[in-house]
Amino acid sequence: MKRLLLLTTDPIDEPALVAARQMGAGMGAAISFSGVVRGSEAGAPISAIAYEAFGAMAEHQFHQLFDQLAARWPTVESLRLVHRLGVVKVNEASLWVEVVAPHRGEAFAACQWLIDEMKRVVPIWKKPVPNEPVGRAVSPPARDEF
Amino acid sequence: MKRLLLLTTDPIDEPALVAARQMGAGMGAAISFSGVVRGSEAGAPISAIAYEAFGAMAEHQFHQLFDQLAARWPTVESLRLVHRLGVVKVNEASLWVEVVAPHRGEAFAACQWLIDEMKRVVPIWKKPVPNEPVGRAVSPPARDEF
Amino acid sequence: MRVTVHLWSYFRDLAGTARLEIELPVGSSIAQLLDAVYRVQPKLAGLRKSTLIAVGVDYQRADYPLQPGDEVSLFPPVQGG
Amino acid sequence: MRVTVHLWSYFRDLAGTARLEIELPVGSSIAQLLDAVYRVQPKLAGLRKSTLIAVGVDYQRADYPLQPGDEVSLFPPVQGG
Repeated sequence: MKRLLLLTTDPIDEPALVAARQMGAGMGAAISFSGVVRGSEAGAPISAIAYEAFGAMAEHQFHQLFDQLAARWPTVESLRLVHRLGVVKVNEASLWVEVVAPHRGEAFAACQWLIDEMKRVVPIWKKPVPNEPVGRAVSPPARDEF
Repeated sequence: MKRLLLLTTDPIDEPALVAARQMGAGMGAAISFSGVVRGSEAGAPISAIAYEAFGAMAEHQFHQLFDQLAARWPTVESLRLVHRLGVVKVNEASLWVEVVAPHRGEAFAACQWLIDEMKRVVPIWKKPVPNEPVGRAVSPPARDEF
Repeated sequence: MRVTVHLWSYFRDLAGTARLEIELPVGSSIAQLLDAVYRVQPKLAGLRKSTLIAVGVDYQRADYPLQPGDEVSLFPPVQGG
Repeated sequence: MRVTVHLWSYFRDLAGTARLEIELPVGSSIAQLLDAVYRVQPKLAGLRKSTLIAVGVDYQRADYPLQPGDEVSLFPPVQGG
């Protein structure tokens, strides 16, 4: 199984990722998921979410999940996952996952399983960045806001 | 619910469709599915699939499904579906579907439901275009190949 | 009354035509239309059980009462995607 | 033996530090390490039930036997995506 894993503070360029997709002649389905920061968290408006990762462990846990996915769905040809770190503004993507397989059944199942497992074991945490009240000067969040 | 439905003989430009995505501030998930022509059909190698539609009925049935989807998953903000018609070569997309919703659960469920229902009721048919043997002159398929 | 029948996909190929005009008694059902179609297009009769039927752009069942001028479509199971 | 403890996310904020060095008897388990951590960082003790524990980059359970020089991470439930 081909795999791409990227943990990055850069914005996720989903059109470029889609344009770079390569599929073998036996592949009939590509599922992609884009997880985007919503404008509120627990009912309160926010301007962004700050993502923090324990990087080495996150990569290790992602690769363990990729190994498990390859064993459970051996027909999956390609798996690509990009998780953004640092401050991700409302309406920007924090996560992009793509699964390529011969048929949509295993592509949907593998993609959903991977996201569920990621949220269980990959050490990434988020902290909402509150909306600044209108008219108040906006200062960058202090370090301990991350 | 915003909706785009396009039945077209043009290639599906998925990066452009993704780049044109617009999501409201309450939306956290975009699922997209790309259905791609595989290199064989019932075990025999093919070069393409020719898709035929009863266009007026296909559009009507798609919009009925969109109405049902909006009723079952009222939080879905946007649904876009492009189905290609005519000759679609191996490795090209014949179908692209995107669902935007607040959370991934309803986005995945709605997307899978729509594809399943489409394959049950939307009058589109396919005909494999066989591989030409190597060294034989390739002529365009006759009208009744479609 | 006269009803127009449109054939799609390999139904059209089997029949050698995309369109039939069928004369039926007023008040005939789709089931009676199919009987009349199969008299002139016997190759389609063997596919009756897998035939999908629409009037205009909506699916209808065999007991649907046809009206003069109805446009009926007959086609095999759909295969989009 | 000496074990390094790394704190992540709001565990670090609560403790006011990202790193602790803890002296333990040779052969201590993770459970014994946690007891020692909570003596110096009592604010973390109330979160014990929801604390995730890794040694290096792998999750481990409370009975895991620690080795000198182990790098232990303590953190709250993860929230990626």
